[in-house]
Amino acid sequence: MLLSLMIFIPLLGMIAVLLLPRESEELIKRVTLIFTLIPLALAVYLFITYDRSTAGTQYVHGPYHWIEAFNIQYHIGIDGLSVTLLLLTALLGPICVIASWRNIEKGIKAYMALFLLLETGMLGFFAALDLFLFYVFFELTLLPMYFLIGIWGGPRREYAAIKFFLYTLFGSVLMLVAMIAVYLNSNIVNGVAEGLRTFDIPTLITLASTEGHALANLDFQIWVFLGFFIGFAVKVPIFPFHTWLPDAHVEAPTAISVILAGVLLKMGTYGLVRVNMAMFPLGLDHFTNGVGFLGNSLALLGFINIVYGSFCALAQTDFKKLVAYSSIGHMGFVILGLAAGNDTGITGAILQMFNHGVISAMLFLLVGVLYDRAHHREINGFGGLGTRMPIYTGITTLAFMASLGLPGLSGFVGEALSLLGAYSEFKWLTILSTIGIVVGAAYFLWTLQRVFLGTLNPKYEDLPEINGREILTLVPLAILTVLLGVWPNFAIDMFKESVTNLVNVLQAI
Amino acid sequence: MTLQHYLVISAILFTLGIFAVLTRRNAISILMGIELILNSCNLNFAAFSRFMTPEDISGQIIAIFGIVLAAAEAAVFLAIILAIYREFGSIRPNEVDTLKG
Amino acid sequence: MQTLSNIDSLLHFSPEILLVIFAAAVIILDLIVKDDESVAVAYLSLVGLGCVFAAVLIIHFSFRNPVSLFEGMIRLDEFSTFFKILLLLATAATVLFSLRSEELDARLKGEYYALLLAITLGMFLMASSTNLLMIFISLETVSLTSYILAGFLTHSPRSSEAAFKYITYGAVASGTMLFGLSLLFGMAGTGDLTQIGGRLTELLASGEVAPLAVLIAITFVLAGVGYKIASVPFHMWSPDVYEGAPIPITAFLSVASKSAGFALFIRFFYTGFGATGLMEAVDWPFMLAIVSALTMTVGNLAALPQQNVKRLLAYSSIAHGGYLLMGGVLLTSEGVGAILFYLLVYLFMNLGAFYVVILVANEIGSETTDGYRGLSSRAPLVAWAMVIFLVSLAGIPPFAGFFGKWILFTAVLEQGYYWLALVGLLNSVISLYYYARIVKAMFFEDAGAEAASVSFSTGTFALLSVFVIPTIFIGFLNIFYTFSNISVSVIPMQ
Amino acid sequence: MTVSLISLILLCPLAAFAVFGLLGLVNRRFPRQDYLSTAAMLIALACSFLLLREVVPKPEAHTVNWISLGNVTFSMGFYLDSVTAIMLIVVTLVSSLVHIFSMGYMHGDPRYPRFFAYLSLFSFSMLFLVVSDNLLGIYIGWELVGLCSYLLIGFWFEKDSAANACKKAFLTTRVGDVGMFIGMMMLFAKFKTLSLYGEGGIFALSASQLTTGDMVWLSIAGVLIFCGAIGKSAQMPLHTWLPDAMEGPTPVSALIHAATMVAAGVYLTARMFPILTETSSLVIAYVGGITALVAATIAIVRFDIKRVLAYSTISQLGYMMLAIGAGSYVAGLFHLTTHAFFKALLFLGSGSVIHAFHAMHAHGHDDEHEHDDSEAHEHTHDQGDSDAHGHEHSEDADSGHILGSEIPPDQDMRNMGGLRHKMPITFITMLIATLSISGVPFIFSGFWSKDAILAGVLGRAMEWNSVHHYILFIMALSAAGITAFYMFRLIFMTFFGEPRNQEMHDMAHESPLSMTVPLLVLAVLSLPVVNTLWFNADYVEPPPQPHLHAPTHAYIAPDTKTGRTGLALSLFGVSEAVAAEEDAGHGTQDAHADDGHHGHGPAHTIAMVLSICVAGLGILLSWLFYHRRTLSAESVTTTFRPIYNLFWHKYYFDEFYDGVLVALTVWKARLFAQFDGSVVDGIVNGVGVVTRDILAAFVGFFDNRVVDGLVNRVAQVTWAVGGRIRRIQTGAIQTYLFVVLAGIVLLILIFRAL
Repeated sequence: MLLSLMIFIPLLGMIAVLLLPRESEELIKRVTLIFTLIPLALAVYLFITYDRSTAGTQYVHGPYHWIEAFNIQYHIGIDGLSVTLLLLTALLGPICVIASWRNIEKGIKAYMALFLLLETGMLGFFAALDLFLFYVFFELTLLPMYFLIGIWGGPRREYAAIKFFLYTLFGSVLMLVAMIAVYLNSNIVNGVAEGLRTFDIPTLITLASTEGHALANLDFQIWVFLGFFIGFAVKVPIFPFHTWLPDAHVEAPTAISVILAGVLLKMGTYGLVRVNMAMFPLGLDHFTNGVGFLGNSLALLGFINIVYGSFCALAQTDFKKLVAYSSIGHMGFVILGLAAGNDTGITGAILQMFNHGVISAMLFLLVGVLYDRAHHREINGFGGLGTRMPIYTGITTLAFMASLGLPGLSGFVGEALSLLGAYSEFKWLTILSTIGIVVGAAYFLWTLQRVFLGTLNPKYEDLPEINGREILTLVPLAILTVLLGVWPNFAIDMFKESVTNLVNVLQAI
Repeated sequence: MTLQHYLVISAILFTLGIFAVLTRRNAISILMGIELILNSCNLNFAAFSRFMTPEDISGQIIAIFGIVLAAAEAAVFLAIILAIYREFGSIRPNEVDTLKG
Repeated sequence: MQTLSNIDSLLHFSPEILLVIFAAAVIILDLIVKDDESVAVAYLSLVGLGCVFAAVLIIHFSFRNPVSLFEGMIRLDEFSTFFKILLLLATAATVLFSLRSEELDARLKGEYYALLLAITLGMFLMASSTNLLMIFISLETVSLTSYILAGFLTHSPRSSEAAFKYITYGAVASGTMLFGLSLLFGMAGTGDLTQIGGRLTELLASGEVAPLAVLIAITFVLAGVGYKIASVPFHMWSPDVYEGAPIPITAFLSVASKSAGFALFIRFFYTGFGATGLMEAVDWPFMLAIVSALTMTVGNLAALPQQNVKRLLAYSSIAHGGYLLMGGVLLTSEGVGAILFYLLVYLFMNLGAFYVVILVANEIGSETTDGYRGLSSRAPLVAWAMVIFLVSLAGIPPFAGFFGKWILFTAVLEQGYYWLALVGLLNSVISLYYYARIVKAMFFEDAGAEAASVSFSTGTFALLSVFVIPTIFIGFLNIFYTFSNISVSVIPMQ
Repeated sequence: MTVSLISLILLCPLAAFAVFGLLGLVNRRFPRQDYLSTAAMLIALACSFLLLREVVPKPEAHTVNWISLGNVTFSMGFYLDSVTAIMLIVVTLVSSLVHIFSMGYMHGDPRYPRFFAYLSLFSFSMLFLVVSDNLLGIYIGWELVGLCSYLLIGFWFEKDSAANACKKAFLTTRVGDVGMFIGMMMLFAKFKTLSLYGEGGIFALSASQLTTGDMVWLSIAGVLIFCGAIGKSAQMPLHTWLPDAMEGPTPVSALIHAATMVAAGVYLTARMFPILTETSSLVIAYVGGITALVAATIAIVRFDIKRVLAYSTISQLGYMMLAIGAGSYVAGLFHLTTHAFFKALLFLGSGSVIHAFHAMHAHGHDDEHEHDDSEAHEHTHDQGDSDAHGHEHSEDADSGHILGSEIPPDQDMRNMGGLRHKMPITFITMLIATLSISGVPFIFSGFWSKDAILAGVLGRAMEWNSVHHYILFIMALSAAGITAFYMFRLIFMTFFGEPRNQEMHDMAHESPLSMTVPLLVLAVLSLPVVNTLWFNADYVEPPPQPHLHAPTHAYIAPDTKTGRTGLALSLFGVSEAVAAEEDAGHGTQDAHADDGHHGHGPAHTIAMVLSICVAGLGILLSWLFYHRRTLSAESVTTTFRPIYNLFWHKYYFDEFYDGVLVALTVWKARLFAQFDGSVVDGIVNGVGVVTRDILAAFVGFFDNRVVDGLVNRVAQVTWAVGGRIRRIQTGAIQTYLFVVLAGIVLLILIFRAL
């Protein structure tokens, strides 16, 4: 119940916003803020009261019949992984609202309404326990995102928006086929159909590991795995499906970039864990420690993401594009950790998901701050800002350091665990992946130097220092960054059991 | 006269009709082609009814209906051709091609 | 199943009779009222449709279904009832559109509404006829009337051209179909659909009939049916006609006459040619699978470069014909149920889209995408409504269009037609692209400097919401699935 | 007790930094950040002395689970033995003194509070590194000190040379760190843990589980972990960042780049001693030896006072590495301790000289000085440009040594001379440090530690009993001599003779109390007598017994003795030392140790004698060259021009790397302008340039044309097909009808065939 409340409150908020007159902008913003703060409160409550000692889903709501014709149910619940990501989503909600407070000129009403719709989609996605529901929420995020980029974006926003839309849709139709295939086979045991078909994820997971069930068939799992994988890979994004990301990020307004990097990318990896790994362990096995080229293609993709993303980032001169490409690199660590399939790797991957959500959110907010003042993002166009805006410099340094994996800040733990986990499975790929660490340091420090160090660029003699509102958006994230760097168990406790479960399933093969 | 003769004739009619429709450069001739087609069908029905099911005349009834509908169609067609002539000053079908692509 | 004699049938036939009566009444009323009051005519026809609707429901619930009327000429069952309701909704919507459309010449409205009622009658028959004769008659009724309606705009070359092409094409197609029917009749020796299948199977088994003959006959019939549902290669009339015809008629054709076409299609092939022995001789399901793949692909690809929104929607409706056809090749009640459900959804989203086109044509006077520039700022509600319709047409959750596609594809995959499903899904990705072009025009581009904001009457918004609300909610409500599933229960499957 | 002490030691500096950081968020400053930090440091110092008492009798370990997973847990904890305790004292002591010194030195800097905050953060990280009982913790501290050194080197970041230097330092060390991390991964994959001590720890497991079959990967792992040390302790070939790091304020150089952080590498290697195999120790020994010698030779020809000291630091660190590689674990740590004090002293002394010289610039403040300094650098240089230019001119700054124009005037020894009268305290204290580092017997600590190392190396060489390992000893010995030479060169050029730059000389003055007091304290600490008050022989536990490889095993006992001997000597003079040596000899039982020891007894005596000789020789030479001038450096230079050039150009390292990178992207004409001389930075830039131009072209091509382009291509094709289909729709009705007919015929034909 609580969970449903949390998911649909933003939707109510959207309706409320729609009912408000277009002129009263302040009111609209406030209402939106309130309707994003409530889910945050609930998320915190869930996070605290969540029983860390079990792996099972909690706060389950449903299953209620929804469309009997296809035995589609309304069934939501959270396990450790989802609750962590729910917290992230709910946290970024209000932050983004505050971040959009001033710099959305036109159509604030539509903006906020769409944003709330988007939030419902994201929250629902992380809580859905019915595959169909899962898919519906997954797609529900597309439309608002398309408009948020397309209407309030930069000069090439139309291109970016439609590109984002088409890429993701392409992925998700393949996912749809796989999903229907799962549904159709969900009641076939030893070739004979018995009982109702189902979309219920927990049920499907158990079925997929029962002997002689159609879902437990290796070939079937491989194909379905691929279907889902491509769907999620576009979202993550995994090379070579990544090209929508830089465009989308560069064009999107700050807050939307934050959501994009902070949450939407996580939807891909979350899907990989929730569906691909949990439901199709055989399929996963085929791509992680199978034979031949495909044998460890997943890890290979992770490696490519890391190195390719880092080098691309090194090549950028647009601040925001650099951060975007760095995201690709960092998501590579997630893939690598997941591919490892042992508890160290998976824990690292999940932690990296969360951390990347927090850190990249910070980075995009910071880029936004600079952009709002200087109205360009050309890294070489700045210089010496460190003397002019010390606080901003300080926070940026913190974010950079966290992102390049400095110990004591959250970025490190995730990366380190992913690598440690991955090494015991794929030695050479992991060793090669460490290149990413050096290059990561390289481009961030280099940026730091080009933007903040050196003598002050006279153009920016009177650049205003970061203001209170902006600091307000950054502080919670900064706190999380430090907290998770010092006390990672804070998050790990949540999903430890779930991960152990998953690992046991994977080891069972 | 066996069924085959009728069928052959109707087939020929049908083909001629199609040929006319495809090749004639005048709306009226196209209408004639259409009439040919319809009549070939009616001939078929009648013939089949006569030879296959002598005791049941439903085929011939269909043929009659066919004739009626053909007449109605011709009426509408002519009316539309008039409209075309009014608008385009020509009833050459290949000149009536503002809608395309 | 009970077969009623002509006299007993009349009562069950009352909806159709009512339609005729009201058609006449409309003409008479039109003679009575003055030109400027011709709105009354429209309202009368609306009332008529209401009565017919009531009659349909009453008959459906008060008599034992299914029954076969007029010595097996037409059949009254859930299937036909479903389509009758669908068609009535479409017609009613069209009447309302016509009321608000400014294209139509007020003086001719009398005939216009009468014709609408007549065409509805024809479609009723299409949905329920089980005899070759009735099939042909109903088809011709619909065609002839729609030719006239398509050309209804006086002093509009495009409208006349549309009518001209429509009738030429339609006449040839239906002529071809009639030829096919005659062959079938000849081979089977009966016009009764329910018997043709059996007869032909025996004859094929005994070798008295060559498979080729059956194949030719079926293909000829397909030409007629395919022309009604605008499936490749019989689709080429529709873009031109849709573009030329008055918008309400375009909307009507794209929804109602397509639906009626599918009703006919299902009746014909499932009732007539469902027999397995027959399909061994002529694998028409596979033929249709190919046709459907071609149809959706051609429709979508051709839609990509379109500038005229009406034409774009014409191609999009061709593509949707393709999707629907997928359900028809499966020979499963799921498949047909999917078709019915999709038609229901399609009715609302497509009519809605066309209504927006009408509004834009009225207020901004443009049918091309340029006319939609900055609509979001000029008329936000209308723009958002359009977005919902288009996105639903593209089949993206949470809108009804997605659920429609969803059950279609489920049915298709269930039969193992993976390639067909993939083609369909990739097509829906392509389709998103051209729908998005309209959205882009409305939201991402600015209207010119002179563009003032457009205001609409509350009636407009009310009517709009009539389409928006179902487009959002149909998918979430279980009843519609059951509705469409029950309606196919009477269609014989093997 | 210990736990609370440790926590206090760690938390005080952290708190001092936290205050700064939190207030910084609201753009306010704690008015007396300097007192706050210093006080924190002093508390930490006190605690570490208390701690020494606590832990010396019995090592203690306290761990908590940091990350606990299904079947793996990463723990965080302290391991406190005498070595830790001694390191704690060294760090806190030097740090406190540097804090005090900075109050004078940094006075008036606009970012004065920030400086102290950074110092506190550094102290915290360093202490954390020292006490950690597991590799993960060490790595964490390791990276954090790296960050602090980055921040402090770049403290005057308006100077592009500083901005470059800090980035270079961070990246160079990071390369090493990645090596270390890979090593950690290898160990983790094997042992499923990263904690070192306890029965679950790596040492115990390696002792119990490993067979001779594992030696290969264990050696690799050992060397990889040593890579971390190579980076941090500026060993060859990753040493080039340390001289540049002198761009930072001098106290920073003293604390981080002489006493503590760079020594962390040595500390790590010592900690990992038990799992160092034969092979890996050899690698370590050779890297150390070569570094010691090469760096020393480079130092001979520097004129920038700070760079001389920088190279000297590198060479001394090489020494320690050599010691540990040769198995003289204790000697290495002992030298680490003594070196920490006298090198810190030398840096602070030079700082005081530099400070004296700015005063004459009539600029009150360092930052202004740094400003005009950076202006001095700013010829052909414009701001908005990429760092490459920055490096270009730091390159000039280096080559500038040849012309002597680009050294900041107040650091150029050629402007100095005769300062001993002007600044007596500085002079005396620096002299003591110099005597200590050059290994003048017997009253200076440096002598004992160095001697212990030499003895250990020689003994090891004998024990290996293969000629080419004597090279190690030769290197060490000559390095010792050269060290004596260049250090006295520094002293003579700075404090003796006639003032070379009169007006500068006139303005020079002794530094304020806050600066001279630390000098004095450190000077006292460079006297072994004082050391022994707390650094007692018994404190040095023998390192955990490695069971991996016989030779080192055989050597543990004598080495420990060496260490003790060195210390014993430092207490009672030679005779007892020899006595100690004797009973060391008789004390050892097993055959192995015996062989070892037979080589070893004489080894020590020989080593001592030789070291005294070379030290004397070095001092004598430099006296002749730079004080009596009976020998002229110039003439020698001209005669040995090639060698001189070799030293001068730092063995052409930079040029070499340039060359490689140029070869890498030879088609870029402006490459020279773009590459600075350092390894990593060069390579990173190289990659940067390669990325910007080649890879970017590639990325641009690949990402846009291939990956993206593929998609766009599909889109275009789709459109094209759409266009085609459109064209079929001619608008002529008869075409349509033809299509219908054709369609029917085709369908029939196709399905006829089926």
